[in-house]
Amino acid sequence: MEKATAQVRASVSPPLIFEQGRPGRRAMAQAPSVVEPWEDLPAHLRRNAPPALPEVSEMQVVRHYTRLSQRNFSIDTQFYPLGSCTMKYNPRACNTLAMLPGFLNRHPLAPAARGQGFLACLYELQEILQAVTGMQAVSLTPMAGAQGELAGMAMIRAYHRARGDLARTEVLVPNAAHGTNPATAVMCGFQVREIPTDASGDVDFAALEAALGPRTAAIMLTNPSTLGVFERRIGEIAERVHAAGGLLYYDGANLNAILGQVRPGDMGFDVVHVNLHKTFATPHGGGGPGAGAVGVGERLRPFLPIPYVLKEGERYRWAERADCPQSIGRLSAFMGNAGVLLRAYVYARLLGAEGMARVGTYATLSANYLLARLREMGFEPAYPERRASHEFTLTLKGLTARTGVTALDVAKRLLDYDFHAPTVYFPQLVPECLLIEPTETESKQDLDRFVAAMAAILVEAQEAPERLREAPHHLPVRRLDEVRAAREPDLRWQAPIDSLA
Amino acid sequence: MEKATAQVRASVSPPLIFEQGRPGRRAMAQAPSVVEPWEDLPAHLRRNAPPALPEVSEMQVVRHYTRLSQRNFSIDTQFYPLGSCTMKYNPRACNTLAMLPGFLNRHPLAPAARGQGFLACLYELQEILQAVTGMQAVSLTPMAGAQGELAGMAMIRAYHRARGDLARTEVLVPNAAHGTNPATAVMCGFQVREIPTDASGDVDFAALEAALGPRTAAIMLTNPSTLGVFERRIGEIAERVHAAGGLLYYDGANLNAILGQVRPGDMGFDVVHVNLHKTFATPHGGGGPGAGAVGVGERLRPFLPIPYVLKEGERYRWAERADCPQSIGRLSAFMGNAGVLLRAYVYARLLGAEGMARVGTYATLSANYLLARLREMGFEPAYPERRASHEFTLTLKGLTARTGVTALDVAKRLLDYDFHAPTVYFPQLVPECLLIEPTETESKQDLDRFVAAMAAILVEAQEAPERLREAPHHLPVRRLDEVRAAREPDLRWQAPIDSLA
Amino acid sequence: MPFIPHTPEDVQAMLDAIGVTDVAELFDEIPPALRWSRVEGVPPGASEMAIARLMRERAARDGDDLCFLGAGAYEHHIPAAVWEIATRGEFYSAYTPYQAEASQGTLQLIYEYQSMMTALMGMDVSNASLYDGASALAEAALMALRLHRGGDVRRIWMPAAVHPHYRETVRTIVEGQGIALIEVPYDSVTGRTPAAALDDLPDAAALVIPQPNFFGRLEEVDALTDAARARGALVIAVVNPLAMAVLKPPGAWGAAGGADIACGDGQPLGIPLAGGGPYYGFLCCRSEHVRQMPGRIVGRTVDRDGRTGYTLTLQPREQHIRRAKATSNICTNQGLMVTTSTIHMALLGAEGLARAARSSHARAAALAGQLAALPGVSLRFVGPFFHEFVLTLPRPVAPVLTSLADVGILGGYDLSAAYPELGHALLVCATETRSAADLARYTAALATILGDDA
Amino acid sequence: MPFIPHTPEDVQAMLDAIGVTDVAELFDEIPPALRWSRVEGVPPGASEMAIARLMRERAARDGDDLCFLGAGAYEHHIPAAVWEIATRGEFYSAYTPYQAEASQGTLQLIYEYQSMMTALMGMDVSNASLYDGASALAEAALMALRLHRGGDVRRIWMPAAVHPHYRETVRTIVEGQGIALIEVPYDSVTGRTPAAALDDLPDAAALVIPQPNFFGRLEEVDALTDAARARGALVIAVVNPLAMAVLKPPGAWGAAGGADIACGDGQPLGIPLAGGGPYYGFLCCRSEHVRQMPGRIVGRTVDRDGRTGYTLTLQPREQHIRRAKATSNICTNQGLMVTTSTIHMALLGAEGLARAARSSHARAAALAGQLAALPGVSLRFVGPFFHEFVLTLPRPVAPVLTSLADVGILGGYDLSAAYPELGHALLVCATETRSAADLARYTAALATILGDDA
Ligand SMILES: Cc1ncc(COP(=O)(O)O)c(C=O)c1O
Ligand SMILES: Cc1ncc(COP(=O)(O)O)c(C=O)c1O
Repeated sequence: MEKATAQVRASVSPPLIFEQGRPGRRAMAQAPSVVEPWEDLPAHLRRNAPPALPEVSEMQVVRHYTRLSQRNFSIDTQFYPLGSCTMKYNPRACNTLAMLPGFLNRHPLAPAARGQGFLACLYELQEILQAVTGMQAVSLTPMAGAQGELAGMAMIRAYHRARGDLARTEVLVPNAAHGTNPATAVMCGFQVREIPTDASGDVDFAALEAALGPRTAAIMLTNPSTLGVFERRIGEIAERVHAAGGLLYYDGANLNAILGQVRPGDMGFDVVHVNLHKTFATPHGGGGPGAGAVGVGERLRPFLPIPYVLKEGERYRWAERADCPQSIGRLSAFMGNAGVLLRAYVYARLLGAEGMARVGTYATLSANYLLARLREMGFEPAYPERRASHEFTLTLKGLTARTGVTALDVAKRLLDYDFHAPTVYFPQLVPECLLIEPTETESKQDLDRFVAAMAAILVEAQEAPERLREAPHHLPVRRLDEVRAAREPDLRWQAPIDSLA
Repeated sequence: MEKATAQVRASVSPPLIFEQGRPGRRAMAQAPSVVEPWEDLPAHLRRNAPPALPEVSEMQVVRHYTRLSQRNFSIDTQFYPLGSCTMKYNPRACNTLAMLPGFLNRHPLAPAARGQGFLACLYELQEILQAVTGMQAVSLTPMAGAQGELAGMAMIRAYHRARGDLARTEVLVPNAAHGTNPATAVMCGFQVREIPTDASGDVDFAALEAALGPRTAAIMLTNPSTLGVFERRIGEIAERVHAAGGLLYYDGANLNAILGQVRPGDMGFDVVHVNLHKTFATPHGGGGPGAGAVGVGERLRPFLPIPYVLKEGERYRWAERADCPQSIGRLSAFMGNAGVLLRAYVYARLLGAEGMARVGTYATLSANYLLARLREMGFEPAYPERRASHEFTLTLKGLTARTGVTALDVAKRLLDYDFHAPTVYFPQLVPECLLIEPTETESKQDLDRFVAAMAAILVEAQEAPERLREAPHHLPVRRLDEVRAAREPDLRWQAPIDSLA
Repeated sequence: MPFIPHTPEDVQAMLDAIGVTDVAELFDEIPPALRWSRVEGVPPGASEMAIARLMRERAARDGDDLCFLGAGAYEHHIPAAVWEIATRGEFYSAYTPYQAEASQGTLQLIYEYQSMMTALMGMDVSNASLYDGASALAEAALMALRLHRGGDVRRIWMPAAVHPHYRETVRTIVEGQGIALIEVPYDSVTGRTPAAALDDLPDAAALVIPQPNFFGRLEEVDALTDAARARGALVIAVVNPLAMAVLKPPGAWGAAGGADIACGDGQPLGIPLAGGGPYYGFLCCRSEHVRQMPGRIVGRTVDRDGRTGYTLTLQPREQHIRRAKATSNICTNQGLMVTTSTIHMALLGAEGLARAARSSHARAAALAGQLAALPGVSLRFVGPFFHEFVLTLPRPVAPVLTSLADVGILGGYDLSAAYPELGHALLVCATETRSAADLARYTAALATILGDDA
Repeated sequence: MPFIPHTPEDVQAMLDAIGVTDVAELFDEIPPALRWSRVEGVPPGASEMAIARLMRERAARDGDDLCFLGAGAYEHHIPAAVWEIATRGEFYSAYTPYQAEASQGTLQLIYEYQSMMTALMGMDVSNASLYDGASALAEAALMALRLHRGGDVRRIWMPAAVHPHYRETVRTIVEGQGIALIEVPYDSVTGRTPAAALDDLPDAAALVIPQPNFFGRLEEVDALTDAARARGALVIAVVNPLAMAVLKPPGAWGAAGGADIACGDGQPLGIPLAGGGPYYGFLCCRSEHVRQMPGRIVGRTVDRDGRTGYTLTLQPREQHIRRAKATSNICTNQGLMVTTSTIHMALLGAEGLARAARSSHARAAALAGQLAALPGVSLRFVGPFFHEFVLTLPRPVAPVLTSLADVGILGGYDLSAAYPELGHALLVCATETRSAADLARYTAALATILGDDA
């Protein structure tokens, strides 16, 4: 008889789904009941032993993953002020409506005539994004922010090449930029040149000017920047870069700050990507999927990635290669993350013009309120003279010096107080950095609860710093051994030897 | 400034949704944006102050109820061996398919011509239930077991009356019966006569014989009984009751034990109800809805409650009063719990004939296994000589005498071990009773884990009885003050006085 | 085996532990003559894939009509969040919260539901649900009889303007106890129940007052309440809960203290039409009546550490404690529907419900105006209505409804069977879900159909 | 305000705390000339009710065709449980699991996913997903270039029998780095990629081997693997993961050690067609290659108390640590699709996946037989295929497809644009979801349409 052990709830650590199986057990309703012949295929192409997948009942699966889900923090359960990630409420209607059978069952290669409803949604979303970014054309195909960047940088490359300007091999990236910016530039074959940040959080203008030249292909900017401040000299920057023959790339991850207030196109950007999974409230899904639609000005229009949707009279159809011979081409097998796009479309329609204007306003209001309150509690802003955008940076370097408590410790302790942690140690140039983004969908009362927790932690940091260094204490696991994870990688379950016997 | 307090996770007790609101806050996407005039209606019929409902945002609602849900045990998260309740897996397909838009949007009074698909499902479900109960006709309209009982007893009353036999005012009910049985008999205008149980768990046959007579309208039986044993003399009982002019009512709450093995109709019952939310795996929903379809033999057929579905050629339609002038009539405004019936239909089709036969077999196997293992651990069966049906009773009277630990204490401690408790103190005739029903959908490994927990509790009962008396220790709340709840009933939230100012 | 996890090895180990060699032995207490040899009359099992396809085809066949049918079940907007949360496994697959510590989610939710429903009704206490509106009315009638001081008056005044299916359900349920329903007629001009009509009727334990009534009319609830009180009867309100967002709630009816009991169907609060159910019945009462209330009730209390918690309470009213002496036989209720409705009410709030109610009224008023302007069509009654109204057509209703259905419109409820005295009478409903274009489509279709006569 | 909870009192209190009088002040660092005065070009906001109706009408308009289209996206049965669980808020609305302690649910799930995917592929390591199959192939190519010993060979052998959209996507992504795709031709009789074809081609860092290939044909994977190895190239498998339940997995290809990298699209494992996405790309490799792998990876470790836990690991490959030196720019991946697929694989198990694969094959074989028996129709290639096959029609494909669509059938993928050399070639797919009646319906329709010629 196998031995079962009794464990009380607090200490229950769920076994892997593999460990719950027994040979021959199956969720019988889920597979065809008839086993069809297969032996007409050559033996040397066939598999000779079945893969070691779980052998479990349907209820075991439902129970296991339902329980696993409960071991997550999420927007639907916690305040989640993760800076640069715009963890706002994901309206449930967006999910329900994107999953209507008519949309779900549509084959991506079905003729356009059998998908006019679907195409109409995408077309209108293109128009909405064009309007709010101030660009001239939009392609929805990129599947996340980073792929939007790739599309944008590939277009910039194609543009210079089309003009025979092959010398432009350098891309300027502020040191506060998100890691995807330099990584993307390199993927597109450019060299990256980092531009420092000045003491007020803006791009170091002199350094920028010094870097510009005939090798400058483009600059990649996030505005407001990842420091949570608006780049005030953006007009001049655009002028200089354009004068030097370069183009401006807008990383739209922070668009939430300015939605309805100011448009990248008006700032002088040539290409933007929009993280629909941030500003347009599509879910993050524990890592994705997202959507990184790109918008361009006239200069880059011929290079837009395909497919995108064209409207001819009352009919919609896909733009294909023949429509845009200079296109940089496809970025995915079909139509990017179509279902995410439908969710973003529903969100945009629910908000409408008035709602969009409110997003930037209230996201900014909440961030500035939180900054003011935290400052009042004794936290130190990284840029004390600046307004917050939709997010802001604190530096805990003083606290660390005084108590040894780090940004990581504070982050972990916040989990105990039932708040997700802010982004930590990014941007890297701010020491012991917390990047905090409340979003417009949290109420003042929840912001106040967060402030109270932060204040309590500040007291603990003085009085019981070890409690913070050991945090979290009230989660399913305590702090994990990351070093061991990296040194002795255990990256998959393997059947125990004796079970193979 | 309102004061927010910081609490760590373990001690977070969710505020009421009312307490999270602020005057004027709203989930704006959810109501018509235009406020229509209303003043054409007379002022004295209008409301003069809005009801005190929560004033919250959509995200607050989603977050609050998502979090509340996590404070429940359920089949989808725990083993739930609640005797007499058949807490088996509720296949998710049943939910998804019953909620297809075509079914969900159908108005109950839409013409039959616009609901042939829906009616076909109900008709086939009637036929399936007829087959597995061995009855002659079925009506699906009762909305739970107790309403099925009411339908059945009302039919019995109508039957005797139709024959002019007005003297039959008594209903016999074993003392082990579920409370709904006597309560139903009284609601139908009968007097209840309790029949004792003999030492082996069967109905006391002599007492039954003594009770039978010209006033006997019917006997209500559950077989297997709520003691978890099969009533062995059912054949003789049926004979005697019929000979005395009475009818036999079958409480189908325990049908799971015998599905596909033996049929109430073959045992001699005149009317049965089936708890579809037990045997046919429809969800319990935290209290309901259920469905208590009734099946009858020829004698009671004219009295079946309406509506039910008739098939004429290839068309389906509702049977209405004109089809069955003797019907006891309606039990609900429309068609009972139609959506529950669709779920049961899907389940029945997934199982099919072979699947149904397995239900009784494996439910019985699992119960007998669990009984054998628990007995081996030192637990005392209430009827040690008997086979378990799909469930069985333990008596803890010995343990209570030895240690002071009661059935309630064991139940509460099981929660700490992450198992839902069995039914306790029912049937009332078994002292310190646990009624345990594992169902066919739990694996042997989960049964073994339950046995291990029970064994651990037995040890604790000896070694640390106070730990049990104080249990649970690892749940969101500890044992609740039931006396206070009943003595000073606090049954609704009321706006604090100052907030009304 | 679908849903059964037992492997052959498991089965063998289990049989060994039990000490039998074959599962058949476990059934050896069943008289062999009774054993059923083979399940017949049930189709063979099928995969989820096959059944899903069957159900999708059947659901699709049932069409997607434009609905102007009301008559007790109403199409309203239901936020997507409602059902996405209500069907979470922890709500969906839990039992009645007998083990309070393991059911705080459901219990707190029910407590919130009770708070919302009492607020909406202006009453003191709500139970945790009954089956549906019709059976709730039956329970309310039985409760009123238990409460009525006379004690031996076994009659209920039941207006003819109450939903005919409700009246029939009440009859089925209370008949066994020898209770008579005394019909109170309606006024043929206003469609309302005149208080004076009680004068001619024998005493009763309670008067049922519908608001709005089956014809959609608004009753003079104050006058009716006072008239019933004057005769020593209790007052049972049976109301559309959405309408209560804007209409005087039962707790405020009449000169003194309001109705004794308020009940009805919760369907308009977040429950889809779904072919007739599951919906739920609600039932509220004044504090002093609570011990005669049927159904479960949740109370707030504290745990051993003084922490707030929720539990089922006042259980000595119920069948599992009191058996033959219980206030009702109800056990399983409509829990998941209450979950749904609670989330719905929280999302809509007082303002949202009021807007939905007012919008429904406005749509119905607009439609009534358009339809009554058609030649030969007129409004049957004068005076205020909520979101339903009765039309008189120039010819029999049934064929007109069939013609409307042919063009995808459910035109309303034919009153001619239940109320033959009304002639060619059609009950029509419009809610906030009907757009101006929908109203125009209906009007045009009816004009065409009636015009075909000419 | 939809989704914004701020009441006027809240706003005032917040402004006071900040010390400004108006929200506009908060934007005072933005040059006034840039401020956008009014949002234009966006329709006004609408209620969920209105948008729900719009979307339902649009979805309904897109019809419900009988699908024989494959070409990289396949209709398979997806258990209802999959999406009911995957869309639970705790999975749906969580971010990438950066805070491991607060994300053990997602992390354990990804670890289980990695375990399942490596089992299916016969490989050592899996990442946590990439965007889709096509972009995963591009990442695999870049990874192979980094791994290739030569270091400076900037070529990839890319068979013409790889999905044309995959080839185009790879080109878009790798082009910037000056990498050339060398086309490997297919055999015009078998539709397979002959190992001998490499002989005529310049060296490359890696050979891409599709299984099955775009024509549905089974490639001679062992021979191709060995041939590539002999030329010092790495092997990149791009496979249909469902097919791997029954076909030799990449880890077992060839004489020694199998493929280096296996990638593809996870769509056949529980993801609906959904108009093209979101799907997900999977990517597995041998242990020794892990430090060049793009994308997130989850590892199992222990916490301070020695309890098992899961965390993102080997992060110095990623952009947020390594920036310009990262293995890829990918950040957000396709997490929720992995959740879906993991639940799907757990429900189906090895046996269920194998049955689905075998049943798909059987349906396709039956359909191929029926269609090829029609006059003028023939199978373009000889030899084994999985669940797709190429037909030659007696006349141009496009109008035939249009006629089929007119009777509600998506007849397949027209190959004439991408492979003009194949003539009137149509790629047809059937999976386990197509019943015998469906096949008959297709056959009859095609017969009718082609018969109309005669
Ligand atoms: C500033 C910034 N840029 C780019 C990205 C990359 O977007 P994605 O994760 O969608 O690829 C992010 C995402 O975290 C970001 O915060
Ligand atoms: C034996 C028995 N009979 C009747 C019932 C009543 O069924 P319901 O709760 O569906 O009304 C139950 C339910 O618990 C039961 O266990």
